[in-house]
Amino acid sequence: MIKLRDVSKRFGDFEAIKSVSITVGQGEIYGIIGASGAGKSTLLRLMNVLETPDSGEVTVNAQALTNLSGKKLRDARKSIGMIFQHFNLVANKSVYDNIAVSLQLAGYPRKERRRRVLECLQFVGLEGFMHKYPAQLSGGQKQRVAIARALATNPQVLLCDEPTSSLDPNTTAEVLGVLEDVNKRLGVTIVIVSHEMGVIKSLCSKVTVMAKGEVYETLSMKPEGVPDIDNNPKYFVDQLQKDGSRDDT
Amino acid sequence: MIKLRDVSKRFGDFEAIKSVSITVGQGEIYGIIGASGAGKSTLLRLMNVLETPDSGEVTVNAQALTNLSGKKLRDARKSIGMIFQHFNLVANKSVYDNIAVSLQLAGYPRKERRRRVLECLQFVGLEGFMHKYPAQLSGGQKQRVAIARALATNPQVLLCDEPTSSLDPNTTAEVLGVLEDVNKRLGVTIVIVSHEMGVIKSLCSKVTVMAKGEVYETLSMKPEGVPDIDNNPKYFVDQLQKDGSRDDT
Amino acid sequence: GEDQENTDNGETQDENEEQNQEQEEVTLTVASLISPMTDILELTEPMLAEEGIDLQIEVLGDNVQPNAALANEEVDANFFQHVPYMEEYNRNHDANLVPVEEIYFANYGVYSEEYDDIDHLPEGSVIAIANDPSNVDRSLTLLDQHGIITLDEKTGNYYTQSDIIENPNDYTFEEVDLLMLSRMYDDVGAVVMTPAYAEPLGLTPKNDALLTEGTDNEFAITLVAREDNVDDEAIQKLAEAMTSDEVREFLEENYDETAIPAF
Amino acid sequence: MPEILIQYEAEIWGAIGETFFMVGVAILAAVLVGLPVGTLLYLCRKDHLLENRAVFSTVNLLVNTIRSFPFLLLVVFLIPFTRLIIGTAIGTAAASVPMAIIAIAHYSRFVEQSLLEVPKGVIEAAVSMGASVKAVIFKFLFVEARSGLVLGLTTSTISFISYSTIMGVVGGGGIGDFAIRYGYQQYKTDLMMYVIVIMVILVQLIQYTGTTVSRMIDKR
Amino acid sequence: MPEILIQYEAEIWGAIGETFFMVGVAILAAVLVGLPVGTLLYLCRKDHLLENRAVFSTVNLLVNTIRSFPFLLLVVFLIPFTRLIIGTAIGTAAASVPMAIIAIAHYSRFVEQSLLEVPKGVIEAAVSMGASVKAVIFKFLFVEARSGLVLGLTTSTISFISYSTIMGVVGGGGIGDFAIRYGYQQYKTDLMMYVIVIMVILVQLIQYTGTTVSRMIDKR
Ligand SMILES: Nc1ncnc2c1ncn2[C@@H]1O[C@H](COP(=O)(O)OP(=O)(O)OP(=O)(O)O)[C@@H](O)[C@H]1O
Ligand SMILES: Nc1ncnc2c1ncn2[C@@H]1O[C@H](COP(=O)(O)OP(=O)(O)OP(=O)(O)O)[C@@H](O)[C@H]1O
Ligand SMILES: [Mg+2]
Ligand SMILES: [Mg+2]
Repeated sequence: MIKLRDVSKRFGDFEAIKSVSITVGQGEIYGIIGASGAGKSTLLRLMNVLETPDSGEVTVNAQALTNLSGKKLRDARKSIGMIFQHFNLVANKSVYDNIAVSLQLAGYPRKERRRRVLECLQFVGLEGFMHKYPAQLSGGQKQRVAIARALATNPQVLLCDEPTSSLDPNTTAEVLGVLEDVNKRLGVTIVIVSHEMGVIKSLCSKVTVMAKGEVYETLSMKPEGVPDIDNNPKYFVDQLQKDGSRDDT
Repeated sequence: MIKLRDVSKRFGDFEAIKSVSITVGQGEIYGIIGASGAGKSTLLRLMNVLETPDSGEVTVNAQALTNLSGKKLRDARKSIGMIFQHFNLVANKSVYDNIAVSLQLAGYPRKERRRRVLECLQFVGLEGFMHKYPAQLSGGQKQRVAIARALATNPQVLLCDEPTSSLDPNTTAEVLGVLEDVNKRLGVTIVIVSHEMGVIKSLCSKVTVMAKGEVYETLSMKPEGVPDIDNNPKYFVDQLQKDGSRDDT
Repeated sequence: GEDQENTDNGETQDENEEQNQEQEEVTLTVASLISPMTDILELTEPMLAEEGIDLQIEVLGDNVQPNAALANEEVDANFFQHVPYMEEYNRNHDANLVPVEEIYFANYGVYSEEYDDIDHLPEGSVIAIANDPSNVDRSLTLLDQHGIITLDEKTGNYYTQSDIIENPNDYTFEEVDLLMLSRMYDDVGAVVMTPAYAEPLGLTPKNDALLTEGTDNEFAITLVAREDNVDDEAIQKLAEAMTSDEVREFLEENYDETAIPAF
Repeated sequence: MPEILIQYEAEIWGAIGETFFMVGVAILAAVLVGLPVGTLLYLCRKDHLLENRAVFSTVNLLVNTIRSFPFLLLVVFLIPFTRLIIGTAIGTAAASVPMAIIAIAHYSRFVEQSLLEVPKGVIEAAVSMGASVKAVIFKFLFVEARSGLVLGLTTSTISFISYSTIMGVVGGGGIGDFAIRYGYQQYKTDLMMYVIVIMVILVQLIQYTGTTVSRMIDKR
Repeated sequence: MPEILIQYEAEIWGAIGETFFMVGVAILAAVLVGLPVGTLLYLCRKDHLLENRAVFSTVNLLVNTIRSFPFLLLVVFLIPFTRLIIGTAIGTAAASVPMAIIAIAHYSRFVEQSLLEVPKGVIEAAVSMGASVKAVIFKFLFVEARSGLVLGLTTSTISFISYSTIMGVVGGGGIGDFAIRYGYQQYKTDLMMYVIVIMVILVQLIQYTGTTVSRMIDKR
């Protein structure tokens, strides 16, 4: 589904990605993990050629994106959803419009848009926030809008850059549940960059560890599934009082 | 050290903080946790009156900030460091200057500034990034600059809004180690907003769980200390292969 | 040498001798607008230099400022206007500007690209006239003088279009900048303008104008000074130089019929 | 109302009408042509969506050339063109042609500058959604830059009024020309001051409206 | 070089010198006064650091009033003031006074608008560090808005050149006035076109410099 072949990317004379090759299978949930600055975001941005590689080839859905341009590239991108590390919401559009615009661009029929926007807002628990603007949202709420926007168009591929970095455990579990669901139900291929071990472990069947712009290792594993968490502040109290293990710091 | 008394804050007709009272003791590391949108950031921003409360009183260091203005308020703020959820770096200043400016404002002697900036950059593992600009940094690197900036002036109080949200476990542990250190060595009072249970557990001796703008519960606890983590990509592989418990999701 | 130059003016001889001991040159600043005014002044420069007068020409771009500058003693004289225009300024600003010498008549005329006789100018044609009040007055007066229109009794200082009481051919008057008149030549039925503006189009009052103002009027371009300095020797020398044969020859040679010497 | 204003009431209303006409045409030109031209300048810049050195340089030179002309000479220079499209080179309608040209050159710079302030991340989000250039412009760029665009148009409109005062040279008329001709050239200082007060009120109103609208639509 | 340019070479150089003088004074005034005034407008706005309705309204009205005057009348209006500080109301030095005044009013609007584009978070960071208003301005606002400020000054400078062409009214001279006098008044069309080419080159140079500098200092 997604194939990077010997992809490299420099910023000035800094080599951010050094000849990386990766293959993400159709319908897979693929994790990328690694230290801060390892090149995870850059790698993800190469997958929809938001960052043009200096060398190497990027193939998505059997199309070599690195050779496409203009309308063809745009069409290819329409089937690739992306959640940005810094959300990149349109500050002058309401929550509703931020999601609706992605539907519009994907050519979603006008009358179904509203239903779909509301549905996606419900996935991320923001039903009541339709008319708010990003500046009026908390960090986690912004991130959830970004998730809803990426999910809305039912893309075939979903690129997620730290999709739960601002979310509390409950909301994280909910969002992961949604991702698991679209993957299982609709066969969406998902790539997740995350530094949260728990996120990777619960969803991914394959994980690449990045280090200094290179693939350090790629492992196959059995996803543990998304835990069921009670959406109640009591959960926090219980967790705090419990002498839990701390492998996720 | 920090006292909020019956503090309330509305945005339009939405009540974000509903008459909250909290006391943070001198030299304490105090955690605030809660669901996305619960009001954690707002509460933290009330502590240095970046957000002026609609009612109630904010006292820091025996000074009622809510009654101060002008130079007195500014001076009070100089001893309160803050790490923002969205970093708020100055995009047109280099990493070095972003940190140096806070030293300059705090009246740090000119010739010691350089030494101190380098020291702080070392705390967060960004020695080589001095001359880069924020746009050239990864998410985690930006966050670390924000941390270095807040630490630089040796504030008496440190307000941290999700300080490790973009950091991998190693870097998180490093940063937490630094926080623990300044708390122990210099007696800095620290308030941490975080959704990462591990972060709260390892440092905080008191935690408030927020829900819907109110204090749900406040607990005292024994901090578990910051784990020692090896700064090596192998750590990720080990963690992934291990059948760890998943209480932190 | 200086003594010689000054001896011809008997009455101020003593004074001049005193002045000459300390300083030989007098500076005379004159404000003006465009050629041929500036050309005439330039022509007199060497003549005045011989007399120990350093002539400075201050070219301004607007027809109020030369008077303002003169009244405020920022210049010693100006040369751009006719006497009625000067009087109007005096009235409104309580100023004491006085004419020194009439230099030339700018022979106002009516020109048309299409028609060679004013009678052929069709009903409803557009006639372009200059847009400043004194020239609106002057243009309308010219047309009235030839019976094209009829004006009411003058009530204010200037005629305006609202003073037209008869306009049998229903002409429309478009007011544009003085300098725009020649550029409107092929745009309108007829243009009322001074010869200086007609010249670039190769038009002269004698050969091409349908109607002209002639010299029988009060609109001669005049050298103007203030009451307090009009009798200064330097001003008088300037007036003398401006009415010299050189200037007359220059005008007749270069501005035949377009700037008719008034001296 | 002062007597002199009553006396000239009809003329003043007429002049205001002429100003509105000329400035209205200028605003229209600014929005309909200046906005696209400014957007083109932005898009063709280095590292931007339609990066194109040739187009950028050409349009940039054109805009600069128009802005280099002393306005008076631009008016003269454009006379043949004006005659071609309006049929005459004098009068209020004719005066609108140079007004429109200068408005385009003027506003396009504002547009370019406002668009440069749009955060890169927003454009990236648009591109990642497969937005066409047209969609990027209308659904993202203009949305995110809208308060700057409105403020720029406000400032420009006030400049247009200032430019319109020169249009008396080709018989354009207008309130500024009225002030110059009746007030300044006929030495009716009181009339001039009243007319200037009218202009100040007009400008103040425009500024107020622009500022208010720009604040209202700014959700950042 | 065309013969006519050689013939008028000295005058043209003189005129260029006069333009540089007038525009130079205008730029100085814009930076030394317009920048503070624009910053004051920004700071005194609703929801900003020094929110102050009275100051904002007064300064806003003042700036608008200056911008409302037809430039010619502003020049005339300022004559007594000019005379007071320069000693005379005609000549290049005197012409610089209205140039400076209009430059201040003009650039302060640009400054206000550029500062409005600075993200609120950056100001918050500054405030949280206990920065004085002065520090917020110099260490944060101006730093973050600098590329916009430079682009605005570039656009303004080009406008100042345009304004300077009107200064012939009071004997200010300058290259634009030269073009008007020889080209418009004396119908030396070829000379006029050459002079305009010189102006285009001048403007193009300014724009190029401004754009380059603004891009160089933009690290966002
Ligand atoms: N400027 C604002 N205008 C309107 N509503 C706001 C504004 N700022 C915050 N809110 C609302 O106040 C509530 C609390 O926001 P806050 O940022 O404090 O949440 P939080 O607990 O920090 O959440 P997160 O974990 O997602 O960052 C949210 O529901 C948010 O929508
Ligand atoms: N535009 C740029 N210019 C220069 N260097 C850059 C640029 N973008 C990224 N880098 C550098 O490339 C490296 C990889 O960045 P990237 O954003 O991919 O890291 P990451 O693995 O996503 O880190 P994090 O977990 O902190 O988000 C970093 O060291 C960063 O400084
Ligand atoms: Mg990243
Ligand atoms: Mg928050």
